[in-house]
Amino acid sequence: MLDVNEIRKDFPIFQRETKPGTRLIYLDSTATSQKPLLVIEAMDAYYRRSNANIHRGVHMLAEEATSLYEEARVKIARFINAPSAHQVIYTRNTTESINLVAYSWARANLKSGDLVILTEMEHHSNLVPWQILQAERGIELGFIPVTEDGLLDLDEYKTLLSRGPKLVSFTHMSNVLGTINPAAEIIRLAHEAGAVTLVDAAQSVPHLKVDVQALGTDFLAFSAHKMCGPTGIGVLYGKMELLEAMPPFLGGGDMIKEVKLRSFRTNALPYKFEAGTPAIAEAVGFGAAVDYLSSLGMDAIAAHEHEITEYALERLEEIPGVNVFGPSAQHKGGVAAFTLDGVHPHDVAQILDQDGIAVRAGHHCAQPLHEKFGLPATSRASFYLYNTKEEVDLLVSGIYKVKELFG
Amino acid sequence: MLDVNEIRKDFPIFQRETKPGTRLIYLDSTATSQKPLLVIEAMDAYYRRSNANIHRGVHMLAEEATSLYEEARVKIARFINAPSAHQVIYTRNTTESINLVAYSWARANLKSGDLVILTEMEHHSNLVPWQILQAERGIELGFIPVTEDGLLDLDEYKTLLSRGPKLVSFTHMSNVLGTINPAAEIIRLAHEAGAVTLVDAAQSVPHLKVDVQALGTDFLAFSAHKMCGPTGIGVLYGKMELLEAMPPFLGGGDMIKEVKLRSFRTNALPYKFEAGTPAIAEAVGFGAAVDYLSSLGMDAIAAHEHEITEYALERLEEIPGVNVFGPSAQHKGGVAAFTLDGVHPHDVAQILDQDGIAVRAGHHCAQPLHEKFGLPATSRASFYLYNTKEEVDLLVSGIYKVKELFG
Amino acid sequence: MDDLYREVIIEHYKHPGYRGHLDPHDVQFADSNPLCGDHIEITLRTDHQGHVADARFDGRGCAISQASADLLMEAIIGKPIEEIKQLNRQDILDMLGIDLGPVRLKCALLSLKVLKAGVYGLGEASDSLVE
Amino acid sequence: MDDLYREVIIEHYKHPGYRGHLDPHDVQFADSNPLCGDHIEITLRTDHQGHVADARFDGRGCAISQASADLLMEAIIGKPIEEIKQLNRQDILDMLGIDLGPVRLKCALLSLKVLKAGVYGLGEASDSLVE
Ligand SMILES: Cc1ncc(COP(=O)(O)O)c(C=O)c1O
Ligand SMILES: Cc1ncc(COP(=O)(O)O)c(C=O)c1O
Repeated sequence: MLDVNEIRKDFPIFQRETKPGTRLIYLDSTATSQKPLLVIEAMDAYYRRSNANIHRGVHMLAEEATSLYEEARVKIARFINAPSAHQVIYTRNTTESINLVAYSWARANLKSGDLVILTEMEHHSNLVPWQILQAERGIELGFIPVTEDGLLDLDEYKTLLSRGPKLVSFTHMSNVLGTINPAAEIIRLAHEAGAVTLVDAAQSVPHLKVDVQALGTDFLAFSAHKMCGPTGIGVLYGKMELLEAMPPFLGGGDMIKEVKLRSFRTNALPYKFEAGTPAIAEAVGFGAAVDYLSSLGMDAIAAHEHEITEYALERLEEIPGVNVFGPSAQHKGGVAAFTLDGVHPHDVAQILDQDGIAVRAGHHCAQPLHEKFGLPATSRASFYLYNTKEEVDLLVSGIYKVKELFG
Repeated sequence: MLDVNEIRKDFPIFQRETKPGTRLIYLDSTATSQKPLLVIEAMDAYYRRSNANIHRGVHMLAEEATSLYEEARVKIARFINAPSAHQVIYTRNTTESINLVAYSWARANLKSGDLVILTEMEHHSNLVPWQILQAERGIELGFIPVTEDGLLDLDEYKTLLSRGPKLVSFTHMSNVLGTINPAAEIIRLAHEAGAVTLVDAAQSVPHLKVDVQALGTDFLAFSAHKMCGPTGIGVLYGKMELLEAMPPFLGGGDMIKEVKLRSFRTNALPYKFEAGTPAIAEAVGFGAAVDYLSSLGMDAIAAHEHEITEYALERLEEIPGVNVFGPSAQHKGGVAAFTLDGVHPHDVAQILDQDGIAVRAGHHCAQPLHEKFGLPATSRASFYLYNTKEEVDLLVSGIYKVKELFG
Repeated sequence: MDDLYREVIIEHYKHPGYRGHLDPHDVQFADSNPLCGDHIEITLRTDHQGHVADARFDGRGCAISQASADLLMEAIIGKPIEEIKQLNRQDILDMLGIDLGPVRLKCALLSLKVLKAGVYGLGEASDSLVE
Repeated sequence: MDDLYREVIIEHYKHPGYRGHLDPHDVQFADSNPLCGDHIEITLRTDHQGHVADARFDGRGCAISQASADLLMEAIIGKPIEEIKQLNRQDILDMLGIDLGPVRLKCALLSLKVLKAGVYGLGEASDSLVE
């Protein structure tokens, strides 16, 4: 088990009071996680001691910076069990990772009428890139429906598969329902149908042990900022043969082997997809974040979150007028999106905020999913390694206060 | 005048020794600048106190983070005298900014046979995106030649303009020759010929007062990391009517106003081009960097660099066997790329490094320019606000040591 | 209990005085904030001197958006249309008596945006109307 | 004067013992490192027992790349081809007697990469040959 009281000491922000005497109850890690001191300090030290541009640099700082940047890549590769660090491409975030696949792989491989399968629970980041391609290329989009209890309808998925899709791109874990989808099975079925797979792992890599080889996925995308790391950096993992066959995306320094005035040759992986000066300090911070999570153990983190989530669902469902969306705790990560009868989610969030309780309100970048459930918005509390049952209790009392105010 | 001794105290890295007793002489700011403490601390404080995802967040941290992120944009807009902060789009770096124009504006506006004018002194970042488009679309590339003394041949430019180009994209200052190009005139002539302009300002915004309205350019691109700011963030500035007419580039959260399963509506500027969780801490650091530079005054910085550069050119040219490339100090920013007869630039850089002197060696991402001068590589010393004449003297003695070793 | 949810806001949210729809009307406009699903429709009648004779709002959304719409209707009845065109963000904040962060400000200003788009006879409501 | 530029490196750079081009030859291969313009060509003759009878390198580039090529030629003459296929990055570093950062390592390993691509009869020299 995690020693959460010790863990909380690693995060400087928990010393913060939102107003005198009110401590911060941070229940918004699904949007972005807080950062442990060692991540902040790794970047700090980088800027104070080793800052230089990487690659091609002969001087000591350039070599230090290059080593730090590449060591982080190796750590991240191990964290997701990638066969090689060359398959770990640094991007800005999950969104850019998915767009990279849409611009490079998909534009080279998809033509009018080709089917791309998504799900009804996707984040906008895994919808809009394909909608752009739909408008530009005439590809077709098919959606795995979400059932009333917030699961993917795998029978409908099989029907869609019979139409011969080229790509199946889906979220490993929903950032609204919390649903943990059966990724390995979805991928296996996709491969049987001859489709390539892309896993939006923005919510899974931070919270679960994710092994890309066990999953067998062709592509996988995630962001550092949701897993104790800095903003400004994310990863696209891909299978070697796919990445190698893909045309470059952004053009510029570092992604080339040789440039003439009118032509260029691309560099080897992963540099082929990393044009320009990358997020160097951020890579260093990302490496530290991965070290931190590994030192605690992803299984222990998942177990802790599961316990909190079970408790939170139990307590929230006791409150008259509260409806929590998504499946039961068994199929769910640490996310509780809910409504409170008669009170708008924005008002719920804002009143909770006055007691230092940070939850998010809105459509959480999953507007079609909200529309499906007939809701413009929900309030969402989410849990990570540093949250406690006591914080759940404070959330619950906060919701009672809201009820009273609007009663 | 700048008080350089005081300025050096603002940069923690200058306390570093590269080995016991050897202090760091950093002459590689053209690759990336060092960071003053207040920039490092701004990001540190962001992560320790205010870290949250931005926009759509109702709780206190989300509002703080949003304000910090947007205040930085306003500072940057003022720094380049943009009419509105909505015209300042955050990207990863100069390279991504140029690619954004190539993917969005150019793919919507250029067709086979259309002429794009570049120069022979471009960084790969302003070559490869257009070469990709050349291969994909059949656009034509024309190059303003570089004269023997490292200036653009404006007569040839006028000849190229008579062919009716659609775009003129050029570097404001060469990262190898140091040449400061007559940007306002190049832009005026381009506009007279009916072309749109893009200025690669990666080297100018950090070193000179750049006023986008005085220049009149349609687009302008630069990176934070070269101007005392963090890695992982850059800017594309654009004229409002162009940015508004452009289709989106990356799809995902934040760049949308509304999303349905099969369609979306784009958000207002600048968000239309900022998909996914952006580099929030980096924006905060960028804002602090701009504050820092503004407090010193860009004119004072430029004057200091000019003085150092004049001195460096004088001293370097005294050394038998040393050849400095590019124009005289009058047309030049703080860059001195040179060769030493009989010694490979890598060896020069590496031997200097052993005395703590950091210069870069290679083609500096300007391979066609090096090819033009018949060189595979040069050594490059570059100067910024924190460099001193004493450091130039140490560079010169270092080069004499190299000569001795290879004598 | 707390500053942001002053009694006046909760009161106007729970018991709005000007919720409804005028038919016939001289001005009608509706818009929504897709981010949170707030929706406001405003209908107005003017008299022959160019004053607002009556006004109603309809819609759904958070307390801030609905209360500010109600307060706004109350404030404009009897006022000349020309004066309404001058209303700005600060006027709304003064009516609500609170300070708001950027996200909630959008909720508070939705009704003013709708109102101004209506009286100017615009095709679309733009954020610049309330800046 | 300093570790990296040990006398042996400067010596082999300034006065290489094996610079040249063998004609006829049994093995020939050339490659360059576009980043710094280093270029190395290697030619070999083998005897009927499969040993290297003679070897030469030609090219241009930095002291590290040229000296390591010269040291490598010296080391392989008389050796069986099968043994040459086993040479790796550490062997080169041992010959040079120094430690190198990632950028200069490429310079040092260029000649080994060329040599191995040649003896394996490959069409292209790949970095994986020297990993
Ligand atoms: C003239 C010029 N353009 C573009 C770039 C690319 O900048 P970045 O690597 O930050 O994208 C550089 C940086 O080396 C440069 O000097
Ligand atoms: C499931 C899912 N996918 C994608 C994203 C986008 O991540 P980012 O904003 O870091 O690109 C998120 C983050 O909100 C998410 O929850």
